[in-house]
Amino acid sequence: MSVSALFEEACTGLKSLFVGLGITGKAFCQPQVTVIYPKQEVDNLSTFRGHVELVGKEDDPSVPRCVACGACVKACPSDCLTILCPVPAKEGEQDAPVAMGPAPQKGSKTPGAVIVDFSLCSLCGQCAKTCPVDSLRFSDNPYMVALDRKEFRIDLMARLKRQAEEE
Amino acid sequence: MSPDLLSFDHPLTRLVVGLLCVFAFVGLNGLVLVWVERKVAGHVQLRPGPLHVGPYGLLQPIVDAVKLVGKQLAMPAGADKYLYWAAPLLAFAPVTVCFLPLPFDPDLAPMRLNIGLVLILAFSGLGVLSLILAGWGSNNKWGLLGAARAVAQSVAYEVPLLLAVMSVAITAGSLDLYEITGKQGGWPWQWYGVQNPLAFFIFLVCAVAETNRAPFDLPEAESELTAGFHTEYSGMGFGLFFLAEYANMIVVSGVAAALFLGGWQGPFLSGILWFLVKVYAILLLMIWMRWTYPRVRFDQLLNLSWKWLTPLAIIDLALVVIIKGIGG
Amino acid sequence: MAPQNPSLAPAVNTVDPALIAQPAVQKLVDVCRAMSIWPMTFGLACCAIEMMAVGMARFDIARYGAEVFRPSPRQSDLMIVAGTVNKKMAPAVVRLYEQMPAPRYVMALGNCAISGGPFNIENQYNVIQGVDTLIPVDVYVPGCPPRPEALLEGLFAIQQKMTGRRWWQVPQGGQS
Amino acid sequence: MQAFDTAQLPRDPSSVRFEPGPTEDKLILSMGPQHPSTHGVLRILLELDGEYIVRAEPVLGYIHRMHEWMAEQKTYFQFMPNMGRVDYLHAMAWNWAYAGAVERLAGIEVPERGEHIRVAVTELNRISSHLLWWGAYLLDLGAFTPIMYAFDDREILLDILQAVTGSRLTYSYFTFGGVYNDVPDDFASRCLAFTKHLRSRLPMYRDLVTDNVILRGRCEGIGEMDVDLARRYGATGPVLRGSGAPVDTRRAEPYSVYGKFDFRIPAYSQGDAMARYMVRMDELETSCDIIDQAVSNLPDGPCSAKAPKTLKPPKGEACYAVEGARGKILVHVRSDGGPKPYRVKLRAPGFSNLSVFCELARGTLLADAVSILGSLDLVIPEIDR
Repeated sequence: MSVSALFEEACTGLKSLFVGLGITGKAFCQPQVTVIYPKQEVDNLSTFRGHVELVGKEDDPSVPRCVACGACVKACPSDCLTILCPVPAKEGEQDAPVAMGPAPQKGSKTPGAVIVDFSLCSLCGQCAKTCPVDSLRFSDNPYMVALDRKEFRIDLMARLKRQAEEE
Repeated sequence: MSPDLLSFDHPLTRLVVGLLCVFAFVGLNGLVLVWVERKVAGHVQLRPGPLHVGPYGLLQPIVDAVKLVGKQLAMPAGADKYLYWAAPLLAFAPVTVCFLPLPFDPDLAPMRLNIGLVLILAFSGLGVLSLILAGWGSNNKWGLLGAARAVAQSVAYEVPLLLAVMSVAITAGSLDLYEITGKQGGWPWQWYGVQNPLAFFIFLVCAVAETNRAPFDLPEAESELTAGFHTEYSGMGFGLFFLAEYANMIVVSGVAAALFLGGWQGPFLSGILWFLVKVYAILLLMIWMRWTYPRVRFDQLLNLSWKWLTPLAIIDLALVVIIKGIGG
Repeated sequence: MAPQNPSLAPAVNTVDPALIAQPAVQKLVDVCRAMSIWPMTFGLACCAIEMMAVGMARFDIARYGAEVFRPSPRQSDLMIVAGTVNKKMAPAVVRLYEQMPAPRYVMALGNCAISGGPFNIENQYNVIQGVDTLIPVDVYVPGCPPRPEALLEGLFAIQQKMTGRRWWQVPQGGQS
Repeated sequence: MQAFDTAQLPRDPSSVRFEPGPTEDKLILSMGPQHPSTHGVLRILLELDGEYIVRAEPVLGYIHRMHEWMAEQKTYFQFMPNMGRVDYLHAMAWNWAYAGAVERLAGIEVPERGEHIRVAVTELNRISSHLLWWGAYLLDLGAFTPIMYAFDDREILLDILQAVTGSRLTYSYFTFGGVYNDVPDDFASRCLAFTKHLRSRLPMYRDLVTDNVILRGRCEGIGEMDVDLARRYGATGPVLRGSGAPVDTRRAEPYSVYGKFDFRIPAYSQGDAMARYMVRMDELETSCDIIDQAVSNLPDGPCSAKAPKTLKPPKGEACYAVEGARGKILVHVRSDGGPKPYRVKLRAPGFSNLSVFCELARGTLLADAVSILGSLDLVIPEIDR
C-alpha cells in the first residue's frame, strides 16, 4: 500500500470519528425521551396485560359472571387458577360444615373462591379465551411488587368486591 | 521549631498546605467529574441521568462515595495480601504528587520546580505499577489479563507522549510548566496547541490512552475482561481506583492546558478561572469521546502507537528542532 | 423445596458489624446506600431484556443512581435475578451472591425467578422453584416479563426496605 | 515448570470434558456463565496463549428450560405460551413455526387477513430483534450510546406490538388458524409511520457506527467463514447470508403470503463479522419494505379461522419452517391422535450458529472472540431450549 493511500485511509477514519462526535453532540442538545416515571407514566398502559381478574355482572358488579365451570382451570398451561365451590353434601351428612372442592361441582353455579397464583402465570390468555361467559379479563395492574411471594396468590373475588365498592 | 517553618514562605509549609489543598481539590473534582460524566452520558443518550438524588442529582456522587466506604471489603482467597491492598493506595498516591507542579495560577504555586514537567511524567508513569499489582495480587485471571494489557499499553503510549511533550519543551526552551505557560499568550494563536496542532493531537490521544479511558480502556474492558484489573476490588478499594482515574484525567488535562492552551492566560482576565475552564473543556472532550466510540482492539491500540503516533511525533519533533534552529 | 444435591445448597449470608454503630450515622449511611444501588450485569433470560430496557432512555434507572451496571459481583449491591434459574445455574447464582460484598440485596424479577413461573409444572426436572430457595430475596417483582416500571417499583421497594420510607410519589394509574 | 496437571482443575461437573491441551503455560479461562458479553448464561471455556485463543468450547445447559419435554405434558394450546419464551427476541417467528406446524397437521386454513397480520407482526418483531442485537453488539464492542438510540426506536415498536398483543416481549399472539385478536384500527398507520421513522434513522446509524473506523477495525476480517464452513455447521440466517449465500426461508420455501411480496434478500460475500453486521442492517430495510406491503392493503375479513376448542390432530407428523431473526426455525410436531403432541422438536438456529464459533474463534484474540460471538447474534435460551 502506498503511503498516500495509507494517509487517505487515515483521513477517512479520522473524519468518521468526527462525524460520530457530531452525532452524539447533536443528541446532547436534543430533547430527552425519558418518561419521568412516578410523576409521569407511559400513555399506553391500558393495553398492557396485568394478571387476570374477574368481570362482574352488569346488574351487580360485585358478583362475578363466572359460572364455575372450571374450563379456565383446565385450559391454563401452568395451573395458576384455582376455583373452589361448595361440595354438595352427601346423603346423611347434611349437618356437616360445607366443604370446598375444585370446580366444577354439581349444582354449584357460582364460585366460592377464585384464586390466581400470579407467580406461575405466563399471561398467555388461554383462560380468558376459553371462558364461556367472558368472566375473565386482564387487569391493568402492572406495577405490582411484594416483599413476600405469597402475596402473588390473589383472591380475585375479594378484588372484584373492592373494585365494585370503589366505583 | 524554627519560626521559618510556620511562615508561608517556607517551602515545606507550602508543600504541606499544597498537598492538603491538592487532596481537597482532587476529592472535590473527582466528585464533580463523576457527576459531570454521568450527566453528559445521560444527555448524549437522550435521558436526564442522575436526577432525583439531590437537585439535578448533584448529591449522587457523594452518596456513591459514602456507600462505597460503607461496603464490606472482600479479599479473594489466594490473593497476595500486601500487593492487593497496596495497589489502590499506590494508584492514588502518585496522582496527588502530580498536582503539585501544575500551574494553576502564577500566584498559586504549591511547588515551583524547574523540572515540573519531568516530575509529572515520572509520577504518572508510576500509575501503571498499581495496575500490575492489582491485577497480579488479586489472583484472578481477568485481573491478570488486564494487568498485562495495562503494561503494554502504558509502555506504548509513554513514547509518543514524551515526544509530543518534548517538542513543546524545545519550543519553549524549558521544562518548567510556569515558564512554558508564560511563553504563550492569552490569544488562541499564541498557544502551542494552535502553533503545533500535530503535537497537541498526539498528546490528546496519548492522554486518553494513558488514563485508560474509552476508547482505550483496555485494562478494564468491560465486555471482554468483566472489569479487568479491578475485578476483585470491592468498596473503597474500587473507589480509590475510580478516584485515581478521574484524578489522572485532571492531571493530563491540566498538563495539556498548560502546554498547549496557554494555561491561566486568556484574552482577558487572566487567572485560575481560565485554567479551570480549559481543563474542563478537555475533560468534557474526553467524556464525550467515551460515550461515542467503540473500544479499539489491543493490537490496534499498539499499532496506532508504534506505527502512527511515534513516527509522527518524531517528525514533529524534528520539524520543531529545525524551525527553532532556523528561527534562532 | 429441599435441596436435592449439595451443589444446590442455599447461600451463606454474613455481614460485618458496622464500624460506627451510632443510629444517626447508620441512618445516614442507609439512605446513601438506598440512593446508590448498583446492580450486577446478570441477565438470565427473557426478563434480562426488560432489565436492559429499564436502563435505557425511556425509563432511565440512572435517575435514581442505579445505572452503574457492574459486571463484577464485587462491585455491585443488587443482584437482579432476571430469569429462570435451573439446576445447572443454581450453584453459580449462589456463588455470585456469596461474592457480593455486604450489604447486598436481591431482586427476583419475573415469575420464573419468583417460583419457576410457567416452567414450574408437575414432575418438572430442571427448574428451581423460586430463587428464594437458594438466596435470600428482598423484593419480588412479578410479571412475565414485568414492565420496566415494575422494576423501578421494585427498586423503590428495596429503598423503602433499607430506609423505612418510600421516597418517591405513588404513581397515579395502574394501581387498581 | 511442571507440566499442567489436569487433576488440579476444579472438578466442576460441567467442565469435566474440557481437558487442557498438552503444552504448559496456557491459561484456561472460563468465560461465563455470568459474563457481560455472553448475552445470558452461555459459558465458554477458553484455552488461551497470552491473549490468543487456542481452543474455545461452549458449555450449554445453564438455561435449559425443558421446552420439548413440556410439549409432551401439555395440550396443543397449552404449549403455545412456551414458544414466546424459546427465543424471546423473535417470539413471533417461534409462535408462527409452531402454529404453522400444528395447522399443517390438523389441516386448518388461515384467512388472508390473519396471514397479513402475521407477516406484519413477525417483521416488526424481527426489526426489534435486530435493533436489540445492534445495540448489544456495540455494547460488546465497548460503545454505550448506540444501544440507547436503538432502544428509543425499539420502544416505539414495542408500543405498537403491545397495542396488538398486550405484551412487550414474550408474545403468545398466534393461535391455530390465525391470531389471538384482531389488530386495532390504527395499526396500519402506526406501522407505516414507524417504517418511515426507522428509514430516517438508518443514515444516523450508519454515520455513528457503521462508518466508524474503530468499528470497522473490530469487524472487518474478523471471524471469516466461507459458505462451505457455514453449510457444514448448518448455519442459517444472517450468518449464512453474511458468507455469501442468499438463502432465506421466506424466499426459498415461501410460506404464508410471503410469495406475494417483493423484497430483497441481502447477502454479502466477505463472510466476516462486518458482512454479518451489514446483512442485519440491510434486513432492517427489507423488513420495512415487507411491513409496508403487508399493512398497506390489509384484507378485510376474519383474522382467525374457527379452530376447535380441543384440538386433536390426526395421527401423523408435520414440519414448518420459518425464517427467524437468527435463521431458520423449524418445528416438527408428531401426533398420536391424542390431545397432547407425541413429540415436538424445535430446531433452533442459534444452536448451529454457535457451533461455528469454536472454529471461528481458534487463533483469534480474546477481543475478537467477543466480536465474533456478538456477530453470531445468540439468544441462549433458544440454544438450550
